[in-house]
Amino acid sequence: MMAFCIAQIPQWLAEPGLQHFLIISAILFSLGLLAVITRRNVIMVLMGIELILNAANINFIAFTRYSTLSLEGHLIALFVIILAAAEAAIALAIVLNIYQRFSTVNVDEISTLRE
Amino acid sequence: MDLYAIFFYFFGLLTVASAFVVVFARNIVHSAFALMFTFFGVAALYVLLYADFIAVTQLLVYVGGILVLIIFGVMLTTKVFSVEVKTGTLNVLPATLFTAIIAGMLIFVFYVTDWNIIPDQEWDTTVYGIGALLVNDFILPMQVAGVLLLVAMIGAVMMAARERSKS
Amino acid sequence: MEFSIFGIGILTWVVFLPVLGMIVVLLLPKGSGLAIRVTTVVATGLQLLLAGLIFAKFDRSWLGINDPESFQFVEMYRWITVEAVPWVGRIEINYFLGIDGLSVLMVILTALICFIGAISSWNIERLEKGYFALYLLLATGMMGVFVALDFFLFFVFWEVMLLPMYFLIGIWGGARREYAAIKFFIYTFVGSVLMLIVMLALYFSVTYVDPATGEKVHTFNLLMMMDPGNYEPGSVLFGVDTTWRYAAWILLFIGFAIKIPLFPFHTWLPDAHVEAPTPISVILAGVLLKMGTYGLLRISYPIFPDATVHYMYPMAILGVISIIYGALCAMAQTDFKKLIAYSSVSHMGIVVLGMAALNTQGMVGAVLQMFNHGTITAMLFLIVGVVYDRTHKRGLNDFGGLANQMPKYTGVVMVAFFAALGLPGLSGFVSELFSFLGAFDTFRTLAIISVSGIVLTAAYMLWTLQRVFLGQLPEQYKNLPDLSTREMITFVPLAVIVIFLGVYPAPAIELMNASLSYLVEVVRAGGEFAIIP
Amino acid sequence: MTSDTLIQFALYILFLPLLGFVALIFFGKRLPRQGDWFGTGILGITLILSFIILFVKLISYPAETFISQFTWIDFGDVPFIGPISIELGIMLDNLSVIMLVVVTLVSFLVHLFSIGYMQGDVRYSRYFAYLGLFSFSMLGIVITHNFLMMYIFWELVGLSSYLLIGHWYEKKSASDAAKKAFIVNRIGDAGMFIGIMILFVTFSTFTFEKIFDSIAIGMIPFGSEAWLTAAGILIFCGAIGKSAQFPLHTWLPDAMEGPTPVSALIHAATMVAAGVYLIARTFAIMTGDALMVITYIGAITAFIAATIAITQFDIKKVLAYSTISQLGYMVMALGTGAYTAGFFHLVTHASFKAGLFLGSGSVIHAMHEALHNKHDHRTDPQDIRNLGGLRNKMPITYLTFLIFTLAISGVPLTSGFLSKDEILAGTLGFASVTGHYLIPFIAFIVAGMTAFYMFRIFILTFHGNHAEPSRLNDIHESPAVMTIPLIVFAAFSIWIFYSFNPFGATSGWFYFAIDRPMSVVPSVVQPVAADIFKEAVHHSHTLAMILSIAIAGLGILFAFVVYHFRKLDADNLAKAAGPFYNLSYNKWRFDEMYDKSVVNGTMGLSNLSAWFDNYIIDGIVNGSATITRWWSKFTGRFDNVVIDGLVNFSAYFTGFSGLILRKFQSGKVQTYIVFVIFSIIVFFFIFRTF
Repeated sequence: MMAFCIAQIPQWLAEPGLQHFLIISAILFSLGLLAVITRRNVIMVLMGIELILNAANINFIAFTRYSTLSLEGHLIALFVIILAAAEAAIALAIVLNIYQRFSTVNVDEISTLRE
Repeated sequence: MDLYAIFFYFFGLLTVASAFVVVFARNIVHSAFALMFTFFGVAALYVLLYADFIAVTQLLVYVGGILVLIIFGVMLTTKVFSVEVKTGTLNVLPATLFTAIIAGMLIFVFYVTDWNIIPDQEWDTTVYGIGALLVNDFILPMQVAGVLLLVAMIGAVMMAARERSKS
Repeated sequence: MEFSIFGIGILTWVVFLPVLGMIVVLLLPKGSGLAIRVTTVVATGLQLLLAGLIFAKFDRSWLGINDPESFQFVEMYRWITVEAVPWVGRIEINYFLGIDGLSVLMVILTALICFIGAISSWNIERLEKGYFALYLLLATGMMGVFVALDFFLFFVFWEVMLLPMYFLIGIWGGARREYAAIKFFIYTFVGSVLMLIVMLALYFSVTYVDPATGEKVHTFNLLMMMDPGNYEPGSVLFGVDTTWRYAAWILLFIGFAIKIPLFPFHTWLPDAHVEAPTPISVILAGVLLKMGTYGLLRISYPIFPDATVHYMYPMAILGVISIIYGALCAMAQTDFKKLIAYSSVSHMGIVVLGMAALNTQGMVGAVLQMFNHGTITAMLFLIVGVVYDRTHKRGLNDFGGLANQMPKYTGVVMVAFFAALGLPGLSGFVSELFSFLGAFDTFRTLAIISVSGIVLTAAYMLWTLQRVFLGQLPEQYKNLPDLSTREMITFVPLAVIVIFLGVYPAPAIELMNASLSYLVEVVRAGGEFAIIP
Repeated sequence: MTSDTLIQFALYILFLPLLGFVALIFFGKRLPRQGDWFGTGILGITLILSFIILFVKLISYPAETFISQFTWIDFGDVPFIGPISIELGIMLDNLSVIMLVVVTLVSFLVHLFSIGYMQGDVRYSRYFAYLGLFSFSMLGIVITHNFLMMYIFWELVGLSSYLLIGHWYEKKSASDAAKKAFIVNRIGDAGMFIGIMILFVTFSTFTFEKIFDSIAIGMIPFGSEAWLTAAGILIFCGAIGKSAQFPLHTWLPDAMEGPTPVSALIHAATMVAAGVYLIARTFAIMTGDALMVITYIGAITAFIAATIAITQFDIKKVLAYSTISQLGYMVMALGTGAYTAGFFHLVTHASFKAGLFLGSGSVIHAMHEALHNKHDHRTDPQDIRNLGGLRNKMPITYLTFLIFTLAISGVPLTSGFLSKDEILAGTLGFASVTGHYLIPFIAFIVAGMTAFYMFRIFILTFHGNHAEPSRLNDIHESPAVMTIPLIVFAAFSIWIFYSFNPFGATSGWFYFAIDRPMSVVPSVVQPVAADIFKEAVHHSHTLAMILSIAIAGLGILFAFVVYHFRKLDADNLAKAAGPFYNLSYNKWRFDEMYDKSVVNGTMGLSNLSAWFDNYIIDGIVNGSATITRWWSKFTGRFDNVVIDGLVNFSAYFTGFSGLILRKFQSGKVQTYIVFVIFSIIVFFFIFRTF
């Protein structure tokens, strides 16, 4: 099966289908994940999260377009966007409070809850 | 290579590149701005996928709302002098390794599985479909989303108010 | 044959009368020494009376041994029934008493010895309430063993007898009493453990169809165990001459041999006797030693006739060794009680020899010897008691010339000593005669060897008589008082029995003739019997 | 006088002494004169009754035997054997009737004598009680009709001899002698018991009658003659023990420790004769070989005892050895087949030997009194070297003693001559038939020696001058109650009571009453046939008489030469005899031999077994106890170290691993996410399907 896929790569590249969108979302997801893990700054972590959510939306929309998932994919994407907004708002409010209190936004320095 | 492919590769590349910048930028302000481009790229992809209403919402909410919030966040928390803008990283090596493996896995899976592709169909605007679904099948999530947003707002306001009383 | 007083069978009365006495003794206030002693004597006296009644009403012609109809004074009540025990079904243990020719003599002996023991323990001072209570419990235990026909009940009484004995030796004994008591207890306990194993094996092999419900029920009933028909085909002890049956017989034999005591297992006896107080060693020698041989006759012989015939010769050899070895050891002792203990080993060897001969004269001789040895050795220990109470010394060389100082006492001693060495005209001779006649009939050379035993017995008995009673009287014993009336009461009945049974033993022999002949037939039928030169 | 009155009289004779014994034991002290006349009276009655039985039996019922028996124990129908029942009872035939008279006569006279002899003894009444017991058991032996009762009374006789020998038990030597007597007898009885067992096992009865009849019809023990011979010899063992024959004779000389009348009664006339009586009673079942063994044992005993008697100095020891020798004579006679002669010698010997003992008793009694007056307790009244010259001081004792000595040495006109002559004729006849000439040779030599040693003590005690002349005037004749028995015995030692012709006993009433019983033994092992034997005896009768008179005369002459006329000095004669003298003087060292071998052997064995018992068997028991204790200690320690160790280790391990794992819980969310991703990757690879 592997041999079959490699032979058709040039022709595959020509017309972007479902798989291409999935690959882009995969890349976006990994980068978001990378950001969440490696960055010490809380806001960077938030950005990472936003990237991950977008990757997810791309998948939903791609499936609605290419596969059997009807318009519901769009609706889910919509709700994801709504929630992302709410989440970003609250997150930032928290971050500001932390910043106010601890004057730092680095994740590993905020460790008062940990003994 | 029809037009569709060209647009796809262009916007795809845009999104991925800006995502790279977001992640690997030393300066947090640069990554914030790079984020904007990422959102635009994504919205473009939605258009390519005939999801017009979602593309617009994307633009409105993400670029208009969330991005602005993040930038506020950045600006408020990075005193140009005390907190150096450069953000540090921790245990980078294992994280990048694992993320690369995850990406490889996902790409491999997406590439290998033969999806259930349905033949093309005529796409026209999806707004009416979305609207009908919203008020018929998804009426409960709609309301809950509404309540949620309200709660989020009150929460944000509460935290902000407490800030002033303390300082 | 039924006989009950106030609705309760006479055997239950005989067994549990001492327990009533014990309860009364326990209720009495601490200080009332006399009342305690009187209750004990009355209880054992009544028991003796009942034993006399049994002797009178006993029907000599009934056979007993293994056919349930011909046991006398039978009492059978359901005692323990446990329903539906997993993979075993119903467990049924019944309170089954009965006597036949074999056990009637033992019942009379136990009653007599307990009565005499009660009188002779008159001057026990320490913790008298505890002493007499335990004494009566011991009496019940012993009597129970001789009348129980259910293996479980037999085993319970066997253990009930063991405990008070341990305390009686352990608390009221002599210098090394703890060692002796523990040794006695553990030794006998090992024996009873072996017996328990065989009991369980038998229990699981024997079943009988319950007439009411028609289901197969396991049972402890000895008489059921004797009938080969009741054995489950696949069970452990099924069949004839199987190695399991031999193993079971050997285990039982070891268990009982410890009690007899037989040659290799006898070392507990001298210690137990030396340390036990006089009345207790009277009981120990008078009755306890008979349980071993009685057990063999009641359980091993009828249930495993094939194994009995198979191991007849080794058993006889052990008997002969006991006779010779016991006599030789007795000759080398310097302690009066130890000497008599070893003489008991020798006399019980004669019982085993008689039993192993598997013919009527041998069997009658053996059971009569059990009875005679009981009475004679009881007298011997009472004699030691008399001397020990006066001088607190037991060494044979500490005394001399007591004959002219205590004439009545010497008269009694003469009767006891000459009965012990088997002088004709006294009971010891009659039973030895028949045991040797029986033994001679089956194993000639063994009987000839064991006859040398009577010469050895004569030697050490007369030597003891000479060292203690003849010769010069040491001055410190110038004022030793002769026998008191109480002591005379303990001696006279025994002396009368010893002389009467010596002259005319028919009443005792008639009692057991039928049963023992029948036992011989049962055992001989079990295996192929061979006359060994 | 019908037969059942005879039986009744016999029962009275048997049980009267027992009554006497019981009465004297319990009420001895309270009876007048402590019951001595009471005991003697009882024996007097039994004597009269037995005389009556003797005359009635011999005159009106010479050939019958009266038996009355009762069932002692009935075993019913014994499996595999058939009905067994044991009967006890009495039997009166000529043999037992004569023995009755002998026993009661001697017993009565000894009772009479003891009244004088035992005056003032500390246990006077008990002495007479024991005499009564002895008489009862001896009479029991005489009139029993079965082996079992014979064995019972056999042991009772042993018991009463034990009690009487040990009468003065303050002396250790007396109690030792009594113990020795009883044990040696017991050894003999054990042999007899085995013999009886052999017979009982085959015939399942003890009665003589039944056993003799069943052997006659061919039933023999275990189907072989060898066992019948064995049974015969084993029963003879009982006789060896009781009549002090060769291997078991050492107890009789020691038994002289008892009072002299006891020696007279028991160790001269009755008890020791019981062995001979037993052989006579069971003569019918004795096979040829058994009789041969009996003959030789008798001969050896006679010879040994005679040689020892020559050199002894204690008067009672000499008489004791002479008794053993005479018993050997009787046994030899029975063995050779001279049945009536043997039994006749028993009867005559009873009277003169009892007389001899009583004579020596009265001498000792007199000497004792003399020494007592002199308060000299050192010199031994029994040693003949301290005696001498009592002839005119004690005339009656002297005369009766002379008659007894003549009788025992077989001088004509005495009863001893009649019986000894018959025996010598018998031995000659036996030799001529069977060729064993050693037997008559020994018989004649012993006859000579007997004459020599008897006259030796006679001369040394009565003739010559007294060792201590000052003592002579204190010695005087014993009182009447002691001399009357002597006179009666002297009378019975004359020939007239037994047969009118002083030289031929066979014509007397005795030979008419007693004759040799038919042997029931199967023909192949028959002893010498009766008629051939009688024929041979008749031939050698005259030769035997001449020879016996000659040898007796020689013996007497030699004794006079050495001791009366002092021609040859006794001491240098002893030196000349050298080793033989020492051998004889030390009683052939039997006692030492037995002590070393049997007695020390048993004692050694008993100590060994006691040691074995204490250390080996008890060792094993205690050893097992220590091993169990050690094992429990080991398990205790094992339990602490190993199992506890494991428990502690596991606790420690948990703590340790907890410490390590705590590090992972660092509180950094991002590290958790890294773990999550890591595990996703791992799961992906685990469940991959490509």
